Amino acid sequence: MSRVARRIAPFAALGAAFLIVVGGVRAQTIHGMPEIGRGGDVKPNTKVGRPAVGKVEYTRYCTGCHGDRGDGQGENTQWIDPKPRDFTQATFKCRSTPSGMLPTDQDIINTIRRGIVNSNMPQWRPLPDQMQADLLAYIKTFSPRWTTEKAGTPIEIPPETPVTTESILAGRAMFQKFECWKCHGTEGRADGPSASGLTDSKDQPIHPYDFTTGTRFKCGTTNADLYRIFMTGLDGTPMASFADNIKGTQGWDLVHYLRTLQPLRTPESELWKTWLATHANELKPIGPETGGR
Amino acid sequence: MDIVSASAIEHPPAQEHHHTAPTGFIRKYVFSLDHKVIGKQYLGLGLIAVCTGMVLSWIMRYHLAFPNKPVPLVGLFAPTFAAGGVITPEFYLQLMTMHGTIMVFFVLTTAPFAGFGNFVLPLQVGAEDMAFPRFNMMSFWVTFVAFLVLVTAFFVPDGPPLSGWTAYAPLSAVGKAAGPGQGLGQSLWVVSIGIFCIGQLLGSLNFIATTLDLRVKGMTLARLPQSTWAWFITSIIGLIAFSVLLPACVLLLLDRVAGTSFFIPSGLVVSDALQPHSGGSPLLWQHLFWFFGHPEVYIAIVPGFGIVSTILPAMCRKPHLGPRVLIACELAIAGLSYMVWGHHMFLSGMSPMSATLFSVPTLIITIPAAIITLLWLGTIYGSKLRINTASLFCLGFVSVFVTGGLSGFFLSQPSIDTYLHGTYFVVGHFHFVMGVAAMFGIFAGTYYWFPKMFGRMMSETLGKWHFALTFIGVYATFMPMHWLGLAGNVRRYSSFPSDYMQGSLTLHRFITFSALFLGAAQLIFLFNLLWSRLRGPVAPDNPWEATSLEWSTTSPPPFDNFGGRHPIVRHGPNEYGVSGPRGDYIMQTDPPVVGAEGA
Amino acid sequence: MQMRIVAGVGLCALATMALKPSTVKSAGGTVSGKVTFTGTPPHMKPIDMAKEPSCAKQHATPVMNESVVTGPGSTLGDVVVYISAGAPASTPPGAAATFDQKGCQYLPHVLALEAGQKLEVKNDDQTSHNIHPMSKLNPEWNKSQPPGAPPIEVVYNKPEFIPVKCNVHPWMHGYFAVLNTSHSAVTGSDGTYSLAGLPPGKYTVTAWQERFGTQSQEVTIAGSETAKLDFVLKATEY
Amino acid sequence: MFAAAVAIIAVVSAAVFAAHIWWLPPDISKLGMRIDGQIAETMVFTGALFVAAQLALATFVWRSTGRAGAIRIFPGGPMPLVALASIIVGMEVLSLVFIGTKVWSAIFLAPIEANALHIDVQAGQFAFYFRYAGPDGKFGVPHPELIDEGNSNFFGLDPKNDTAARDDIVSASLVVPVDQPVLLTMHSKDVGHSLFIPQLRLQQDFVPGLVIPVQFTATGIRKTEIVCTQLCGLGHYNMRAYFEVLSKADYAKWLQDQAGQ
Repeated sequence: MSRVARRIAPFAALGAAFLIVVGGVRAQTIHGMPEIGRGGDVKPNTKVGRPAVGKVEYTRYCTGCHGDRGDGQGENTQWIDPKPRDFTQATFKCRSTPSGMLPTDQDIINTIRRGIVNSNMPQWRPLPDQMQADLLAYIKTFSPRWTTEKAGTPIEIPPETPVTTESILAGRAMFQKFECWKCHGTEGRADGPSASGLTDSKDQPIHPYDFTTGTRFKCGTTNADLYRIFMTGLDGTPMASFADNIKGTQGWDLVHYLRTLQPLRTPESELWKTWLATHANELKPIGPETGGR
Repeated sequence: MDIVSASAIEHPPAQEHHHTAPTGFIRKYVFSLDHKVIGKQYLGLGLIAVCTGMVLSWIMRYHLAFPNKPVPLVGLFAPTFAAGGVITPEFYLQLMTMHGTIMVFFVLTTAPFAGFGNFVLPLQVGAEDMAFPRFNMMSFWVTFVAFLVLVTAFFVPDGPPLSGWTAYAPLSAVGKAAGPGQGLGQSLWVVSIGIFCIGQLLGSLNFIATTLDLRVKGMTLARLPQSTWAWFITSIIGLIAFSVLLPACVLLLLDRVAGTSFFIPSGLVVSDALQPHSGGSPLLWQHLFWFFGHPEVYIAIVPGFGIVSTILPAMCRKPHLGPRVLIACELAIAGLSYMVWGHHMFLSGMSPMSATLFSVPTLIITIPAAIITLLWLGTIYGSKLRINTASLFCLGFVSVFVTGGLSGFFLSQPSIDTYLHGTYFVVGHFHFVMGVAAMFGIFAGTYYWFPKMFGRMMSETLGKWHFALTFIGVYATFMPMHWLGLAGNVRRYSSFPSDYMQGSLTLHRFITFSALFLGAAQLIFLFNLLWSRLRGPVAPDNPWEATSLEWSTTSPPPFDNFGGRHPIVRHGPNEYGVSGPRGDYIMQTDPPVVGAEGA
Repeated sequence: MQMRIVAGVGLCALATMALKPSTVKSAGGTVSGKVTFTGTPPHMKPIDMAKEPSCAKQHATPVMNESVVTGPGSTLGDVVVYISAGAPASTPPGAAATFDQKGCQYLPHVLALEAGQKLEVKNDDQTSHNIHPMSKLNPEWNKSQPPGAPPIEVVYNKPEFIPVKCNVHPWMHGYFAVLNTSHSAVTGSDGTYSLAGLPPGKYTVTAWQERFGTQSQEVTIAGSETAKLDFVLKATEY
Repeated sequence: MFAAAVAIIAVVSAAVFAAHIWWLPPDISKLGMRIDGQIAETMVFTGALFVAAQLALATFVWRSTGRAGAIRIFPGGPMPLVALASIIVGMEVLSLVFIGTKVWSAIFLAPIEANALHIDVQAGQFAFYFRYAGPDGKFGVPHPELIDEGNSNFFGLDPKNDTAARDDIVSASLVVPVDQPVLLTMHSKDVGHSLFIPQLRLQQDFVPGLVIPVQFTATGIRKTEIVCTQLCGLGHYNMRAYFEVLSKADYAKWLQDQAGQ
């Protein structure tokens, strides 16, 4: 059999090379790593967008879902869940700016690049930067807000605090206190008591993120992305901004706890598992009756 | 028979079918459960279909060479479509559609795979019959009904469809408004292909079950002849491919008759009428169709690999150079065949980003294909080649497969496809690699197994003439198509009014003459079939001194294949060029020979 | 252009006359008049036949779109005027109405014929046309006619205004006006028409234009006089 | 006999290819030469393989026919051949993919040039129509329900309500100025079609329901043809239009003439 294996090896190698190339597009950055490469989308797009040209690209790639008028009423919309973004309202889920503010250009570029997980929005990373900039410029013509308002100032993200058991436990308390579990579930399974009835600002049903699937988040993959998500909120969805309640480095505690909900090998989950092995009985379960620890 | 009795013992069979030979004509020859009869029925259907398809191509070729002249005799047979023999553009396209559909589905799929596979595979694994004889019978008759439904399209008012064998939506989906034949004719086409899928699914399941479960004692997977492996792999390809085409046909039919919009977007104005559809995608049909369509190419050609790889060693008196590498390559091709369908769609309007994704595995497929070819060359090298019709067709197969395969290098690159897509280059390519190569496999198989099927040898003189004329005719017909393609000559045109294509008429006439010549050469084959069936010399049990199991029984084999005995296999199928008691080969059922194994 | 329309109408009239010698002989009354329009007619653009050089070279000057044909004095051509009610029952004429394709145009642009009358479609061009009458009440068909192919013969049994098109040359559009009566005329660009051989009685006369719709008037014929009946259709620019 | 036939066929076929008796029409586009280069490279590689394989087949057949004596196994068994195929074909595949992807992206994935002339193309059974924005530089919005070929409203424009549509210029020929990037937005009104301009090495399908942008730059003044390469129905063979590349001055004049009609 080993002879056969040797003979097949060249094909296997080629096939593997192929899969790596293809899979690379979908590869996730392991969180906790510095924001490099594709995961962080830090490469700024400096091209100047041209709305008129963007329209042509828009009709090629976007119109089927987001509609000719940018109102999210494309031909495919009826089949899609969650529904495509309505650009005429200029509310965007993934922002670096405070809730209610317009996102920065780079925010939208990042969304175009990374797509939105668990939705029909694919990754458009292979599109050249110029095309992405053109698309952005055209998208901004759908709402007058882009001419009357300025994009908000990105929120400040303090340097990440060390991952410690205390930090995770503090985050766990916040998860209980801010009633994250009501939607995301006591174990992050998106099965909280309110989860089933959620609707977005256009009264379309919407589902909370399920941490136990281990997929990337709607707006990125890194810890900082996670921090940003709950500090800015996902506008247009029930996910609110917690910037008023969580201050500065406190946010990292919640991030560290949320990481333990995911079935991934992360520093947080490793630490948490070790701690739980000896301290599991000290914890009160998360939920309506109790108050965490 | 003495060979069988010498080497095989009687033992209680593990899988007894309990069916005895039928006596009535209907049970024996029409609704027969015998795999040998069903195999012959498939081959008969393929023969009828190939003659039909060939005649259609003659009319098309004549019209292309002499666009303004009425085609002789056609006015007589098709007065409604071609009054006075004048070929209308739609009649040309209808002929083309039917030619493609009949050839691809009812010849290239039925003959090498269902036909020879049915006849030979159970014999080669030593089974009495297929695993599911009733499914087997159903599979043929369902396919036959599919053929009848397809041919019915010639007799409905607007005639057969004109949307090509690919039936691209929305041309095939919006109905009558899209052109003549797009009404009832297209519906019949869709129904026919749907039925055909069912037949092939039944057949594929049967092949897989038979290969895995009905092997006799000693017949390990490694001892299966190359042809059985090829049919086995083909049936796996077919099982997946046809189960995608079947729902696609159902969806298309729903779009046509039930007002759904799977393949039709909104805002289409066909012949001044706004279509009452919205939300569908024409590309969806292309994806579904080609997800079937590309593996279909391998359904046609992989049995050819197997047939050639089985016949060549017997004719070279030399073992196949690398039977395991061959099987690995066939498996690689089968796997890759599902990753490449998009290369038919580089310019279809799907995202240009996916072009590279489909181009790379397509180019990678050339590696196992090249290895398979080199193995044949390596098998011929230093052998004691016996030239006869069967071996000539195998050698011809190698030649045309190389030619057709190499032109695939061009079409698999999206940037080159930008120019060559939709030209005669494509026509030349697939006729070589899929049409002619598979046909050569069929011819080789026919000359090789005819003695086993009918107990008579085919005429070698006629056969060699047939090969010589066919081989030259094939190159003369299809090689110039590549040149036409390079010059930008577009396919599926009933005539060439465009200025820049005017110069191609001479070459088109040359192709037409070659095609008619090639067609005439096939009359020799038809005559040879008929003459040899009736007057051919009586065939011995093993005329080719071959090793596999089918040659250890009588010609033709009895109803239960081995006369109630179950052979025991002790050797691989490649024991040629050794010194055994019979000569330079050891049959699979022969007793162990000390010192001769593993030559 | 004008010549062609006149020729077309003449052909039609000739056909109509030839079909019913008895009616002509009985010399009944006649309704005649002129069709004009008010308002701004649409701007007729020249047809770009570049795609089909064999047709383009037959026309020294560009051919204009024929959906609205006007003459000096706001006259309107290609209007079908026919007896829509009150006409005596008639049998369809035996001679065929001819619809010709020449220079990638339909001659005539509008062909009036009676239900049950044979229609003959010819191709005088060096290129293939397909004739696609998009009928709703009558059976729909669609056939190509290569150069040199025999005429296509067809009979329509139900009255209907059938738009006819050639898909190969999308600018080619015409109409078969299949009527219940043999008393019909198609105006030339001078807008005049004449319906002859009407026995005494009360008739409804209708004028139909492909873009401006229909208009009906009533007229009474007492003997063999000629009644004047003019139509004024309302033109719209777009 | 067989060996001789194969050898002759191989050499003659290869010679016809090599002699360029039937070859691509002259290229008049900016990117066409890269496609031509890709074709040439593939031609050399496959041509060599073609001749080599056919001659090897011929030689082996000639040498082995009716041979006496023992058989000879190919030196080294199958593995050298596997390695040979994997390395030769594999290297070529890699290089072709590497170059080809660059060529392909340069054509189909390039951002739209800033000064591109935008022309809207509609394919229908069985003609192409080309729309220029007219003096106002804006295209009217097409409404499929308003398409009326009998009235020359091929795009379904609504000049009554849509002022941008009134000055749109619709032509049956594609006329472009030389050395000017052109952006075509391609859409179909009924079934699938395809636009093929051999001299530009440009081909792209029309897909009903999609608007597909394609760019090209013509570099030679010439009148040639556009043909349809996607089976679209009975008039497919005659679905074509003329493609004219004019000097900048001639183009301006042509545009003025069209606007006047």
